[in-house]
Amino acid sequence: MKDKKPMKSVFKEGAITSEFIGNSIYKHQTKTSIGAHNIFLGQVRADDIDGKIVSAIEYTAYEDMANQKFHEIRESAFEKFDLTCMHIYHSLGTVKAGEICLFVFVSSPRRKVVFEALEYIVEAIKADVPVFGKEIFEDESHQWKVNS
Amino acid sequence: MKDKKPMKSVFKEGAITSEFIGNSIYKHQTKTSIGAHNIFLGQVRADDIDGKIVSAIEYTAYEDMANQKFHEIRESAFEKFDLTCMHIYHSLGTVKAGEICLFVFVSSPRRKVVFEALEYIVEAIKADVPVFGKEIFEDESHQWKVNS
Amino acid sequence: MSTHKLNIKLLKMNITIKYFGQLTDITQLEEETLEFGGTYVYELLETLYRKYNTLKTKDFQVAQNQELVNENTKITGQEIALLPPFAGG
Amino acid sequence: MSTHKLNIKLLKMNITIKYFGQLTDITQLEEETLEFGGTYVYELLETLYRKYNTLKTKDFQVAQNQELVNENTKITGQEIALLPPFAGG
Repeated sequence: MKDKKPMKSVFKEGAITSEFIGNSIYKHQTKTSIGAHNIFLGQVRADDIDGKIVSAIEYTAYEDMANQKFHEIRESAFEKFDLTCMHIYHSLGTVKAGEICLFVFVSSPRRKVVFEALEYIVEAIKADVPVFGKEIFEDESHQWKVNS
Repeated sequence: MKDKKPMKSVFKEGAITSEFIGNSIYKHQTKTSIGAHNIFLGQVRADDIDGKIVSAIEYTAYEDMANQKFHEIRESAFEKFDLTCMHIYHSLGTVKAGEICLFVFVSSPRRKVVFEALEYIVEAIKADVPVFGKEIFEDESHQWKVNS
Repeated sequence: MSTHKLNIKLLKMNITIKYFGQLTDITQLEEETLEFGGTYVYELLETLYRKYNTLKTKDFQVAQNQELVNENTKITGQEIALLPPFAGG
Repeated sequence: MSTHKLNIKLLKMNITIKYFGQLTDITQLEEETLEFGGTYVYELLETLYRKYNTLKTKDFQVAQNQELVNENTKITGQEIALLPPFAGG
């Protein structure tokens, strides 16, 4: 059942749509050993920074290294937790405020596992994956986002 | 921004569809103060119990008390955590193996909050809400589910 | 009941009992209204155990007016529910 | 460079340097290939600081062949990347 595929890119050009997420959930309904799914979605905030409003984030990445890191996080999560499935998608390019830029989806027979696994994976992505975000303001000026 | 509505029923007849979940995610894209969503989905497992396979669960509830408990959980979660939104849906009636019977959706400006809040809410639902599940086997015999 | 004195008889009340989950396999009904002359939850349970022999072997909690109560709680409400282990989610 | 001896000159290598995020605001390019005659990461950085004055004021990590390294690591790889703070998710 474990769909540990060989390394593949987790990057998608532009925002991750709600249809894509819904469809991804739908595809798991044939996997009847799953009892619990946990999904994390990162959404671009229209932050107000010194009176200027963020209208979008432009994501870039050191893609080869990032895919390698995503792969390591994936392997390590499957080793630590009894997961049936795990999927990660991250946007590259422009994602507007309100749109989704990160989609992490874990599934397991039992709920305790998915809570632990999801938080582990999301924190590892934030800490270890070389992705960069340029916050574009409504006046087209920019600043560089830093994870907190 | 907090959409603390007056008490409403969280129950839905039958399974919760992936389209419903996708649409619910879509509706949050206008709320641009949100930076993180966390979603828990309970899915009916085709458990093998002494050689018999679960084909569906028939959910019933002490509805008035259950809605009151969901309301208390909701109030308490908004008090404990800095949530922008929170939605809970639980199935009543028949939900087949592979289908979704519980959908809990929390959103906040920050990710740490959603992890804590979601686990708190799901555990409280499992412990405090009078919902009952009749596991129907393929041969139409049954047994009563108990949360672990 | 005809042996009870009149003043006791006046204190009897009608209680709606709701049964859920596996308890309905025993009672074969989801709800019934009983005339109850006692004071405490445990007295009501004794009445029910006489009516449904195997009920006593089952694990359940009692709610009065939608709040969980224990066996020594006084019956004050009109609606009592017998709740087997929860299985939400 | 014309003052270096021949045997040093032969040890020079071509390194591709990749710049990301806010560092590209300084370098105005995402990638360049340099001839490098030193041994350690800190020597490469000194070369880059001479080329880009404000680079030194920025917070970044160095990756060699996609693994993070420190300033005292020997340069062995062909691809060096300068990575400002991550902002994934």
